[in-house]
Amino acid sequence: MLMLSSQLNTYLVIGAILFGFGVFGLVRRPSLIGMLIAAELVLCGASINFMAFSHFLAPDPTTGQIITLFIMAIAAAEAAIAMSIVIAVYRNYKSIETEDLVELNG
Amino acid sequence: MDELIRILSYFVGIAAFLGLNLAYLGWVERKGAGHIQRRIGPKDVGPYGLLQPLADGLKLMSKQLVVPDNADRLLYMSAPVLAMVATVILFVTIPWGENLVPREFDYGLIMIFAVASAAGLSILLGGWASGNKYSLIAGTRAVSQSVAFEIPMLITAITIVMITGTMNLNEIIRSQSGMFWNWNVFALDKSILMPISFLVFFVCSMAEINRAPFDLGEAESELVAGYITEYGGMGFGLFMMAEYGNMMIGASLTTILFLGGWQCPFGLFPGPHWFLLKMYFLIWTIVWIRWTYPRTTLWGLLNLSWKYLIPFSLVNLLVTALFIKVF
Amino acid sequence: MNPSLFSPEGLAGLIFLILIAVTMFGAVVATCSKRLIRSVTGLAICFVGVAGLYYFLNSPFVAMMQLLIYVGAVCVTLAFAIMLAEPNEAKVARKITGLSGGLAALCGGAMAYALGYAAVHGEWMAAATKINDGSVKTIGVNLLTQYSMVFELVSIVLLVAIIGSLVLARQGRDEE
Amino acid sequence: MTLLAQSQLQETFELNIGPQHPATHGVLRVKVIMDGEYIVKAEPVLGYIHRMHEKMGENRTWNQFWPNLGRLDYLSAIAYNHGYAGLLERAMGIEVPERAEYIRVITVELNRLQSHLLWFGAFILDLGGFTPLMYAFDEREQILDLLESVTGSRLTYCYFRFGGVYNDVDDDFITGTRAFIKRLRPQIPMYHDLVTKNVILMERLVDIGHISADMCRKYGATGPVLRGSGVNFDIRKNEPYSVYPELDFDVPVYHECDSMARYMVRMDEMEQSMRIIEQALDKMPDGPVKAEKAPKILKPPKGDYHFAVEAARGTFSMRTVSDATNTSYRMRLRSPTYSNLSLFEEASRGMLLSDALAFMGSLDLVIPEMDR
Amino acid sequence: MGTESISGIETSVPSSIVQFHMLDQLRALARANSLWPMTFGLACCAIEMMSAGAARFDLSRFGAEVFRPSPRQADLMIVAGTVNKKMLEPVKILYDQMTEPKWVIAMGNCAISGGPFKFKGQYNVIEGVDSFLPVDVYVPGCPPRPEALIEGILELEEKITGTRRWPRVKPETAVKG
Amino acid sequence: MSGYFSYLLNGIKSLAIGLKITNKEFLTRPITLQYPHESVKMAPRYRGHIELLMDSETGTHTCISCGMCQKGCPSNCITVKSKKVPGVKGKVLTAYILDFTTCSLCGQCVENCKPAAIDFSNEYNLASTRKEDFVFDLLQKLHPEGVPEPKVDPALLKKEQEKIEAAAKAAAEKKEAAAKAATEKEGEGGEKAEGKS
Amino acid sequence: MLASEGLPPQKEVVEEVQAAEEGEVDPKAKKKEEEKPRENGLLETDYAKRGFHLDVQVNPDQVVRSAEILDSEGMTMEMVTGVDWLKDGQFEIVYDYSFTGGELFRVVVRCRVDREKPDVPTISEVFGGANWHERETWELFGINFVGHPQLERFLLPDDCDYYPLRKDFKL
Repeated sequence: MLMLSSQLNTYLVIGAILFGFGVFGLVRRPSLIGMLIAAELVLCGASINFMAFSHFLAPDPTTGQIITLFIMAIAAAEAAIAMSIVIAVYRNYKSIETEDLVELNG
Repeated sequence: MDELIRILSYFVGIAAFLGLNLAYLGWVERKGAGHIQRRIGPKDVGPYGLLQPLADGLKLMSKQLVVPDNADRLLYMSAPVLAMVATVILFVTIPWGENLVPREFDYGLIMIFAVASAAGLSILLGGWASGNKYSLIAGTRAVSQSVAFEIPMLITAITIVMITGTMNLNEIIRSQSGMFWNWNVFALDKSILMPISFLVFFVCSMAEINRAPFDLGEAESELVAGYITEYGGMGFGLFMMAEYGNMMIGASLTTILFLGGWQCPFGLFPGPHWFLLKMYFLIWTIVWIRWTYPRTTLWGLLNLSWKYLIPFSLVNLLVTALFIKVF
Repeated sequence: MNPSLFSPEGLAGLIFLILIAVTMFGAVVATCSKRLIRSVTGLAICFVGVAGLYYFLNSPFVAMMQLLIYVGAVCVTLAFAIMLAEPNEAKVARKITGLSGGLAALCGGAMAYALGYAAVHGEWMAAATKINDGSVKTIGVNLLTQYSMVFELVSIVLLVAIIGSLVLARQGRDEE
Repeated sequence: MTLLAQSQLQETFELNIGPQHPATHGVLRVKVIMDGEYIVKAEPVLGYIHRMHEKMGENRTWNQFWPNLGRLDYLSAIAYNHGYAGLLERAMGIEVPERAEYIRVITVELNRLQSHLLWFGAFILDLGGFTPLMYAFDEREQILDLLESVTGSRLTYCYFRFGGVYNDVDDDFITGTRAFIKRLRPQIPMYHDLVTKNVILMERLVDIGHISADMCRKYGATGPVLRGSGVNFDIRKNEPYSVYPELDFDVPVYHECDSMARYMVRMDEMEQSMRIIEQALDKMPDGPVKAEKAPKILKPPKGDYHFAVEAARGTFSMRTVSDATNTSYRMRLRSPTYSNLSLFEEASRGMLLSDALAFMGSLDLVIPEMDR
Repeated sequence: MGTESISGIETSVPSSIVQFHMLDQLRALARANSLWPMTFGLACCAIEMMSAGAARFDLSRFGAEVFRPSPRQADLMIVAGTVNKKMLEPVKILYDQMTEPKWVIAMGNCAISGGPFKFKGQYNVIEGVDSFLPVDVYVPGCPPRPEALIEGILELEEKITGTRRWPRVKPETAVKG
Repeated sequence: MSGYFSYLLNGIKSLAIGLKITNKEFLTRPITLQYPHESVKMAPRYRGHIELLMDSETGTHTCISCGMCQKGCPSNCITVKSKKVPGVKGKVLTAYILDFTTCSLCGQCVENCKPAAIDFSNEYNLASTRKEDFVFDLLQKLHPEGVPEPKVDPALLKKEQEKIEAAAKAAAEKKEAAAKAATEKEGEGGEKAEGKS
Repeated sequence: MLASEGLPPQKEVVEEVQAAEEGEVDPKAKKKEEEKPRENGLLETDYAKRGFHLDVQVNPDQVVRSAEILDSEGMTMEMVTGVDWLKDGQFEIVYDYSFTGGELFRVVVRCRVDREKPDVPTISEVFGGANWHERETWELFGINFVGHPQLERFLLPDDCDYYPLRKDFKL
């Protein structure tokens, strides 16, 4: 048990579980922010996979790290944009629950 | 096993040092405020009022714990602990002396920023969980302020990293060895704008830890007691201790980056005493400033950040890059 | 094979286990709690755990960046967003417990199972040699050489994000 | 629903400042409706320290009403004493000996000095600076000592009597006052260095809290608030009473109409008060301090009487309706800050919360005087 | 430590609970030396309260200068001024918001009994805050000098700890005039 | 642009001046008067609560119990109790009760006092855990060891006694006369009444 | 700064206002008797004795007009108050005006209303500062200012139902 940290599979499974939680949350959460949180979890699971593969398998261990950094940048940008969208939506609809936003369809 | 003992002994040492400092910084602040204001300050509780922090601590611990009605109980209780934990973690990387580092860490500088930014979350949570409008406003104010000042602070820190080529705090100090003109604050040969960048960093660190004149989070005359309005007893005590802890971190970081850490000004007997001397001097300056100036407004503060500090730090970054390339 | 619990390796292993627990706990809180603010707290806890995992993957720089960006920036932004517009989620949560909750659990479970199965049973070939040690220096060099184009693109994305969010968030104020 | 979310539904939210709040200096309550950090409406609510002074005026004899004057505006109590003394002296035609008038002027101006000093400290405290308050209190204690040696009290003076003052001043007081003025003179430039020129303070006061002269007129604002809006009006000059016509002093007027102007008016008034005190000390003649023919039993003839004085915060005027008995039929006290605050609701619209509180501080409120 | 004080504590603690005399005393001492008042000024006496905190008198010598604006952090409510019917509710709320242990000082005659505003036919003033608050120490005067407030706080410390650590001052007059 | 920098420089200069001033104050001695250890001497005119003045000639107060102070007091905090003692001129003070908790220290009582029997004390540091401590009997305060008996003037006593005797005598005579008249009347009345019944 | 800063000196102001006021005086009220309620019209102008230069009594419906005239002259509303003349069965509402633009000049405008039906129009439209004064007068006397935007409890607690400054007030 104590040697888990040196096995690739551990990280992959953790990544998979986080990804699963993310998907679960994305489907379950009724509100925009809740979905955003779940999406962050999905991204996080993916990053762990990248990091693990790059550490254990790739010839150049920097690749995974750089991709993870890019993911972080994207996530931050996503959070900022999503927050402003949330606020804009809230201003107009007084709600950020997805089922109240059906007007967006047309 | 040795490593374990080392870690444990440092843990105990840091806890003792921290506890003593956090308690007595309050005393220093009150006593200093007293003398600045033509009065004595704590005096009758123990000799020179030295037992005052003890009395305060005991009293705060024996106060009733109240969770306000419309507070989020769990978050309300955990926010001060979170603030304190983040502060204590920060001390892990501070190199008090050349060999007196709890954990020498190659990314110490970035770690301090990372954990400090996480501490901002605790203020926000505390303010939100109190269920009080004043706390909420104050919490959002405090966080937006520390986010705004993180930018120039990071940029200034990057210039130092560019000069020294490392993020290891001990390495940064080692690179400033020798006489005091080798300190980064006077290192005009590395970048002509170094003193200004020192000022920028110091001001930012003051704003980052929500100290007067940037204490909008606790703006007493506007928001009662800010994000700690609903906290009594030890919750309040923990927030105060976290504030003093952050003050120490801010002062230590400035000391490390600009004033040569444990280096002696004249190249003699470097050691922790120099570090502490410089750190306490900066802390005293922060206290001194607090009792001299009125408070700024949120807009004045953001103006300062956007109009002065960020341009200056950017120019400084460019000039430093130029110096590194040219010389 | 198993080292003693009190050797440095054993301790590290223990810490690793704790980190996994923290991550999982955070993820559970982030997805299952009723109040969004607690979800964000859970997310922050999860990220702290993940940062620890990164540290074990020999990339402390990324771990620190994970803390700085995810906990210090993303979570704070989310918390702000929640304070500005928290929906009454408890009300909606009641409606969806039945079918959609099960559906969500099914989706998530299936995904996790598939990925985990692939991970455990996949044949992963380790590279013969490492061409560098993955230090910050090499990251920096690679960023500015091999990945410079991506780097620039990400910068543009960030810039666009800043401008876009400013424009979006300011819309309501324009009338004043 | 969070509080902010609730407020977002109405785009605004309500914030209740007071009745116990550090910024209100007493028990004023301000109901604020805010949009973000901007004030949509700020409505002061009074009455938390309403103490029935006007009712007491109808119940107590003329002489028994004296202690109330000290408790109306406890910071410029002597000026209020002066108003009451002047009212009945006008009604009954009592001549006041000259020495008494000079003593009155000296004590009133000393009192004005201490009031402005306290305001100065408290105002900076509103803005978050703590130290100037202590310095101001230090100087203020000197004045209180001087006044205590004459009147016997530190705050709620009850020193004047119809036709004079309670007792004569001694030489210690005169030399002490001179020494004090000598001591205070260099302190005021120090305050300017420490506070007025401070860039943070300038940011917070300049162009904040604009009140036009016309708004002052509509709301009946007086005192430094009016003079900070560029109107040269001071009861001491415009409706001279006591021995003010014989003393040479200026009325500081600033035309910027902002918080800084009101601040500067008060700071300059301190200088002028010192000038007045010095002159009065020089000119003070010997003689009795109480009118010899002051009647023991006071029954002013029927009718309305009105008397106004310049207190530290503006025009304090008293109006009484006498029905020729030993109590007043109706006693009306017009307190300056009551009118000064009434413009707050209009003037604070659209301000930032922190600016509005700074603006409120610049109005120099004393709540018990407002509530009466 | 006198035996009286210990017996005083004994009476206040149920006998079934295990008692730690020294600890109780220490706690009482800590509380007595760190009385943080609430920023709560009502009228004239509030100015004298500020004076007591200011340079000349300096309450901070006894650790009591930390005027907390929030009732949650305050130990001591100094009712400095007249409480009227409209203010009654807020004062009660503020007192309830303070965390235990808490004390009340009624400063000035208005707070003690309505003071000069107590007259026949009055319609608005509460005649003494002890009618709705458990007042610990009364400081009379109109307004009391700052020394009197300090004396009140020392009196309260005596009440908490059971002993008086400070000398008592007998008033004297400068020069008999 | 020059405005930008000059503003900045002026700002920094002003801040530095502020620091200089507070530093100077930090280095000067505090002015605090440490109250319980050292105490201020009250000004002679300081208005504490009122007290009865000790008259060095008589060894007691000079109050004549006229009640002017009580009448003049705006807040009814003075109650003067007196009684008549044979052999003493005027009324003798038995209790002078001051309810200090309603006093406003206006000085009307001192001003109204014709014989100048009361004056302000210099008690400035009163505090107690009991409200009743501030209802003073000033007479008790003046003579803590017991109020001395009022000095009886023998001449006056004699005069008074004579007067009393005379009065008693007159009264007795009157009574006698009245009784006589009454009995006479009664006799008549009684008869009448009897007659009626 | 004041719009009226260039006003002629005091004497002419007196005459102007006087003229304006006299034009409105109720013509039927002319006789003067001692122990009766005072009649409408110009009453007294002895400053040294009374403390005001001009004392005018008007009808309730003329109050607003008088305020407008004084406003156009650049006068300041200093206070509004009431007096309860229990014996006459009347309330008197007193408006104090003064001139802050130059030499001081005080005007008192009064009007009397029946105690049973104390209605008087508000001048808070003309002088914003009258808002609070009228509110207070309403609260303490029960004089109803018709058209006032906010006649709510002000100094007294919200739940009290008495008018403490009325002469027949007993708690």
